[in-house]
Amino acid sequence: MSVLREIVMGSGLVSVLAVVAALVLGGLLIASTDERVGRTVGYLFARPTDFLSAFWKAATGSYAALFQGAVFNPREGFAPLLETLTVSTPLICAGLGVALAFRAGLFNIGAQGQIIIGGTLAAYAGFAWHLPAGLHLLLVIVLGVAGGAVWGGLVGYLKARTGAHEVILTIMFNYVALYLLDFLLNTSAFQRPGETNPISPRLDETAVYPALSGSRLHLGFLAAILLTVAVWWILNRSTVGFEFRAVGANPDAARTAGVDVGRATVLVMALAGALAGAAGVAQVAGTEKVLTTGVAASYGFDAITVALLGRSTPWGTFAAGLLFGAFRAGAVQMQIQTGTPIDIVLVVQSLIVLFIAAPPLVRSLFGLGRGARKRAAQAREGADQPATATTTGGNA
Amino acid sequence: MKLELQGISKAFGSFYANQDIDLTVEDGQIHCLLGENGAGKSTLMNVLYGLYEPTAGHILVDGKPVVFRGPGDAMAAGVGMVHQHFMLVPVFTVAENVALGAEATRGAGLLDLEVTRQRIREISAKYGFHVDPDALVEDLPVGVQQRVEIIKALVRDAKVLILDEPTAVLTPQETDELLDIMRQLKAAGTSIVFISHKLREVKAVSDVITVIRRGRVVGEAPPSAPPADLAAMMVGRPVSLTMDKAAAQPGESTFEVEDLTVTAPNGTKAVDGLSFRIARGEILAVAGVQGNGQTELTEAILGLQPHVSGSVRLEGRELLGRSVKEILRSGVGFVPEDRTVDGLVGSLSVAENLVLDLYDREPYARGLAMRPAEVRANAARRVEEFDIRTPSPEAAAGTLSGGNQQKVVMARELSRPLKLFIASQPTRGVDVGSIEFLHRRIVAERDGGTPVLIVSTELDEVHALADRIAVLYKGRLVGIVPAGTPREVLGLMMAGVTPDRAEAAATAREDALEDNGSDYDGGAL
Amino acid sequence: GCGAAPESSGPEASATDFTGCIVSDSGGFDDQSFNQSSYEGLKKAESDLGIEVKQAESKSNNDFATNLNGMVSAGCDLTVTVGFLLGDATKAAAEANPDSHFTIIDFAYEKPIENVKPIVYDTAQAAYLAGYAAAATSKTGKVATFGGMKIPTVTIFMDGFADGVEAYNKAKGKDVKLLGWNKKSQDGTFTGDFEKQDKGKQFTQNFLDQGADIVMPVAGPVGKGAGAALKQAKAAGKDVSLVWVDSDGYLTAPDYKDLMLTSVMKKMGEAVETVVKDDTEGKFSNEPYIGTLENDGVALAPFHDYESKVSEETKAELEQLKKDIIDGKITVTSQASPKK
Amino acid sequence: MSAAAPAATAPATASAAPVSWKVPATLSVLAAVALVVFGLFGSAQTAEFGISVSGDAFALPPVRVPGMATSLVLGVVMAALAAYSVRLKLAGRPTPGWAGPVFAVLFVFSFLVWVVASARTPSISLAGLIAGAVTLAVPLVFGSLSGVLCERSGVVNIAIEGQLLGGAFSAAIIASVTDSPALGLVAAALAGALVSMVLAAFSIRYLVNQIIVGVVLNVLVSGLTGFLFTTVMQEDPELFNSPGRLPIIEVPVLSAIPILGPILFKQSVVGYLMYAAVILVWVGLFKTRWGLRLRAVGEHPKAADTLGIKVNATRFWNVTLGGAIAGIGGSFFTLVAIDSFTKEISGGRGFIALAALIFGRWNPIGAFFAALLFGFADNLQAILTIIGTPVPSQFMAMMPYLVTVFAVAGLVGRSRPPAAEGIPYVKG
Ligand SMILES: Nc1ncnc2c1ncn2[C@@H]1O[C@H](COP(=O)(O)OP(=O)(O)OP(=O)(O)O)[C@@H](O)[C@H]1O
Ligand SMILES: Nc1ncnc2c1ncn2[C@@H]1O[C@H](COP(=O)(O)OP(=O)(O)OP(=O)(O)O)[C@@H](O)[C@H]1O
Ligand SMILES: [Mg+2]
Ligand SMILES: [Mg+2]
Repeated sequence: MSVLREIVMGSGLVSVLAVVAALVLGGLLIASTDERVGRTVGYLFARPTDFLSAFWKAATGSYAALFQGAVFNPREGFAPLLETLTVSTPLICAGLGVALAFRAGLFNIGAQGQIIIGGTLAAYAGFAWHLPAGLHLLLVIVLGVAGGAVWGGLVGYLKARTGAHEVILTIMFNYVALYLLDFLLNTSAFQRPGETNPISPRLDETAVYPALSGSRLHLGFLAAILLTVAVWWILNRSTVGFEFRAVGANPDAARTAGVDVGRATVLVMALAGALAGAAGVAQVAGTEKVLTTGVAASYGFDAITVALLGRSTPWGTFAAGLLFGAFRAGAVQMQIQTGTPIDIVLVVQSLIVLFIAAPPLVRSLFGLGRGARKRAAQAREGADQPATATTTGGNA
Repeated sequence: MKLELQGISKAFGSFYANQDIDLTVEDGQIHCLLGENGAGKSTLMNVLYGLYEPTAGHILVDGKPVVFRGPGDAMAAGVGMVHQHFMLVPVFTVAENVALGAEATRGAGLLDLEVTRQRIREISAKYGFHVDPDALVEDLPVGVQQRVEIIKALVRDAKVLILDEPTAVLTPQETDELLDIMRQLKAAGTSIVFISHKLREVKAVSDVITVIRRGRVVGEAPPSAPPADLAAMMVGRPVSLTMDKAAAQPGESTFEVEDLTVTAPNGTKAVDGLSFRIARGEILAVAGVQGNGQTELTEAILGLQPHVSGSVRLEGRELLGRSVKEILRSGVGFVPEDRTVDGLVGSLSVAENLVLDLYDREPYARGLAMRPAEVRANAARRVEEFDIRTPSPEAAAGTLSGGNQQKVVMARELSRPLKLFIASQPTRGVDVGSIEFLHRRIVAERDGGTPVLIVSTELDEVHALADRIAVLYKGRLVGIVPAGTPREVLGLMMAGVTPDRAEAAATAREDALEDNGSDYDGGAL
Repeated sequence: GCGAAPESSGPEASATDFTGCIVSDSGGFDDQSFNQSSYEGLKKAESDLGIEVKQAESKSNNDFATNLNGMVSAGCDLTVTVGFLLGDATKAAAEANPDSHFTIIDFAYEKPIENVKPIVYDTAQAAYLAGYAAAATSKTGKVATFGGMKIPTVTIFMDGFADGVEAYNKAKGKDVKLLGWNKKSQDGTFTGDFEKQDKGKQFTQNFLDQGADIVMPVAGPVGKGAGAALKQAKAAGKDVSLVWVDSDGYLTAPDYKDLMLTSVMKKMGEAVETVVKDDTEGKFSNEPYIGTLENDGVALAPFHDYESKVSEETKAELEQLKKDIIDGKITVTSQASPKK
Repeated sequence: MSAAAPAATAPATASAAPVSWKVPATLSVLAAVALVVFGLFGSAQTAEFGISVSGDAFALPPVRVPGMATSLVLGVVMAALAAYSVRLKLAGRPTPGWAGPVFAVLFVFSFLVWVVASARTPSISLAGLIAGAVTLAVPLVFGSLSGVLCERSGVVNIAIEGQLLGGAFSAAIIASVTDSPALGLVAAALAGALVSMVLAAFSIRYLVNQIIVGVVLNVLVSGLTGFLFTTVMQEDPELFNSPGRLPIIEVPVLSAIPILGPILFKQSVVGYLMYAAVILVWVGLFKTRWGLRLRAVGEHPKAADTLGIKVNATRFWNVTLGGAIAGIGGSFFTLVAIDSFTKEISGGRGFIALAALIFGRWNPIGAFFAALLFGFADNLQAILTIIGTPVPSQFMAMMPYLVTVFAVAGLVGRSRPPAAEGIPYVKG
């Protein structure tokens, strides 16, 4: 809804300009460290065209590669787009988890740990048990989602019971989950027979998401779409979602209206964990098909940005997940083709988020200025984010 | 100091909150501003205090034009202001609040609070305030907080003191004391701009009255002008100042509170051994100064308070120990005292707020799924019925004006079959027209046979609605008196004096009180 | 910038049209460990043999397959992959592209793959010598080791080191203690990652507090933390030393060279370069390469500044031990040793 | 004057507070654990605690205590305390404030005796344990002080990690290029301040959600430093990544005091700065005009505004100052701990600092002790793996995080953040 409204309200243009501004800044950075540019700068005044063309080539070359890796290239057609969808799957799932919690006024930094626990259980079910197709995958999914739900729900429970701050709890639980996984991967139950490397056996063929032939895109992406719909339904059409939004925006009023805020806290954290758990499933049963300590990569943290960029709405998160997926997929190609360090993508990504979040800045950059502060104020009021969630200290 | 406002206009977008206002406050004068809700009084004062930049017009101090770029400038020029909503940092001590912005330091920026404490003691002694400089503001009763605000202005040597609705939260006694203080300040040469909706006070203390309507000055009046004339000037039409309702037809007592005790988190008993009953078709109004246990009483009935003992029975069923949801389901309607905190979720739509405590019941939900069509239909009905002024039912509730927000809460709570209706401050910050409407709805609920519990700090409202009046003081029931009990008696009861002694004292006071102060008893304005 | 412009800037001609590529694991090419060593080997091949080099750093495990596919489509003749984590991805890429060659560092397959050459190391052999040397040099009778994470390529160092200390104790009837690793329970002290260098420093400080005077960090960049702690202790007058791993620390971590008793070298760069060279000459084979003391794939680095501090007797014993290991008279065992 | 003026003070009818079972119950459970696990099932070995490190002026002999007996005695004392707390609860009175800390110290001691006595080598250096705890806490303390300043003035600071990392990077590169670690320190402060300024500008000027800005800044700084590390530093480490180290400055005589000497009088400039910063921020916040105004804009910006205080300027500069402090904390990694930069060298410590700041209830001293607790737990687990515990190393590594969860959930509970935190101030 907010995406649509944005376009209608003309901030779609601002979003495009934000991306442009970020790309330009990133391009400056790429070019400024490029070897050829460095050489031409030595005789900048003698022959400035060399410098400029080197500069232009460095920046556009990188971005062309990025595009080819993420969307389309002449050789493979739209195959890269499938890769983008693949990479965005865990981002969307975990992002939904963060967004859902955020709508209920909770800042869930714990997606990382929830992915790990979900992925661990899912993977174990996938390689240790041998079951018929269908049933096996179903069990993998259920266990993964349940694992994430428990890990998230535990935070919700502690918060509801003791008032401990969810930011502290989720940060700590991330570490605990990681070390737990590290421990498990050092036990023979999780290792390949005859090996001592901390890597699990491959999941059974019956336990993994079927993939689109010729690509890595797997059924987990469909799950991500379904989850987006589900989260949209929960938030906008269900009674629990109504509770979450009420609690998130004004816990006092919610309590007065008979909502059990403690129960809502546990429930929303469990659901958030379940979504992150689904991201874990997408990892082990979708792309990697094994369990290692790197199962969560940095998806749990990227999910925060994805959710916030998507203004914590389900479809916004979905779109932001796709955008980030495209960047990740493209970055790989960019690195291979032009040798541009992959870290630059992080820079461009974060610049885009900053610019998109601050329309007045973009407007003034492009000379579209009009009442910057006032519009920013309105944008903020219009944003679907609850006020309480913007503090690290709300004791909802 | 003489203060002149010449041709002041203040626009918010295309809306003019003040238009071409001229106002002169003479040296040592108490100048009163009257006007209904939203007339533009606070806006004008904020302009005067440098918080808003006027769209047009000048301010002159002792004949010389000045420009206030911020409150700092205004304070430097000798203008002090006590805001309608207190501007105190709750977690600071009195001394810290007073020092803020004009701190005494001992070199290197180190605070010298002793200097401030000394000043506070001096001022307290001079005007008879009893303020402990080291008390935390959040622990203080509102009356004392208000004195802190006044001290803040006096410490800064204010020559003109703006008091924006200072009496709204005070007991009659506290109000009298404040009026005394104002007279003393005036005697010491301070000019005062005084804003109040209560004609009794205005008439008692002011030297001159200016009436504002819809952002414009509509006239001046001497303090001797009859109240009905002043009210008509404010609203622009003749107003009936009394609420007429049929006598109550009480049935059996279905709501019984027995020995109710609520322990606050800090260990004090916020409600202490309270017992009373309310019959069907009867309104019991609880009067008392804010902070004497009214909040805790209503919250305890609704199941919002954690440490409660005693018994609360509705139609024979014990409510204590049940969840809020169960209590609401058993037919309790509840209007909390602060609509923005407890009554509404500002970022949700009006339609959603209208089902805030019904969202998971038929017809608004079936199982887990909500039914938006039903929610919308309900909203359309209530908006119509309660005349809620909103651009659309989908508008965020937080964007409505205060009066309309209150109507949303009332509409929600009165729109289902009730066995008990509880409302705290049902018309706080609401304009005359809406007050009339809401009061009629409450009385209608009573006449439908529902026991009604009203909590209000406005004696006018208590008088308008109550069939019986209970007064709370420090969590205890001082007494339950009949509807017609004079406000002086109630005032004394609100300070803890038992009804019989209060009656005696009130008679004595009445004789001492100034001229026509007591013949005017109603007046919701 | 106001130099003169060059007249023409033609592309550097490459000597061959061989493209050598490398895909890192998530440690990246500056991990000061196996990714970096392998990468440097490839870069050396670039300058020595004139091959073209492409590299792809993996940020996460998800990137492995993409990076490998990218390399194949970029026309790589030989792709180096680093670490056991890339095992599955390398296998998949190799099977899908039978005409391309691959070599994987620190991992060997149960069943050999036609076009993948595993490069593995029996690091414990060299670590054994280091453990012996450390035990013989320790004044306090306590030596220590710690790891970054508990993975076989790390613990194999610690196992060998432990055996070396044990061998010294047995030979001399001494009781030199090893802190930070218990070979029997296969557990010990780990900093938890390969990032927090200050933690490496603090851990080393703890070892010193517990009386150790020689420390072998097996933790990539975190090893620098150990160096820093020891340097500080030395400045405070303590007689402490460092055992470096992977490369000869005397050369690669010059900051700490005066602390460097020796290093347990695992010559990945050389191996990579050799494999590349062989491949350019058409001599690629999928025969696993196992670095041992015998083929000098692993080795104890020279003592450099410590030459005079290590007794001749010890040096002779180390020579003998090395010979015995090569001859198979001594077998250094570790769970993590490559299977022959 | 009104004759009937009642004394206008807060109604303070002291009566039975609703004392919760939380404290008595927690104490009872812990006392039982101490008695049974540490005492009855403890090892009878003698535990040895070194309290002097070589170099101390008056080297004290190590303290040796019999494991089981000591734990039993301590356990009995704890049980007595718990019983006292339960009795008070039954009488409707709260447990006195001193009981908690005393109990905590006893418990930690009992725990130490137990683990040390049951280790393979039952001996640890207490001095080293504590000194190491402080060392590990240094960046955390700086980070949480940054958080204190930002959040006390009303701006949520999730960007501590980015500030630490930015500080570490700039310190390394500037100190390398200029050959002056001191300049590196200045650069670190500037870099941290710069990160903070972006946070401040976006959240104050453009009213962007402060959490978004914080999260994104962490990614931005991580990407930027990673990129520059690869493209610049790695190209010529001699020139760009060899900052040299800030010296350890020993105060003669005092540094030789057992246990306290090394932590107070044998530190780098950054270490001393840490103590100075904690004290200065505390004094500044609670005893100066600056602090009063800072807290006012974080609690009730409108009130501050009506008193002529420039809310947004106050926020902006204090957020910037906070960033500078975190930046200095970041320089600890590259100028004190070791002397070079690598990617992600801050390793997530910004988030631990965030936790410490909340745990310490937005108070500099509280945050300091919270960070110290974390450092203590972290160092303790390291030492325990060194002396050989039967617990797997991964579980030992979890210890600091579990201790934090326990402390926050079991003992601290709800904490009250500055009221206006996270809410941009728009005038009028
Ligand atoms: N910041 C603002 N933006 C837009 N409109 C405003 C703003 N402040 C006040 N107004 C409008 O200006 C009018 C005057 O408001 P003001 O607060 O001055 O009324 P008032 O006379 O003090 O009323 P009350 O008796 O309720 O205090 C109202 O209609 C209000 O909605
Ligand atoms: N800050 C603001 N920005 C925009 N509109 C505002 C603002 N404040 C008030 N308004 C609008 O001004 C109108 C009047 O608001 P206000 O609450 O002051 O009215 P009021 O006259 O006091 O009404 P009521 O008597 O119902 O309380 C409302 O429509 C409200 O939406
Ligand atoms: Mg109003
Ligand atoms: Mg007003």
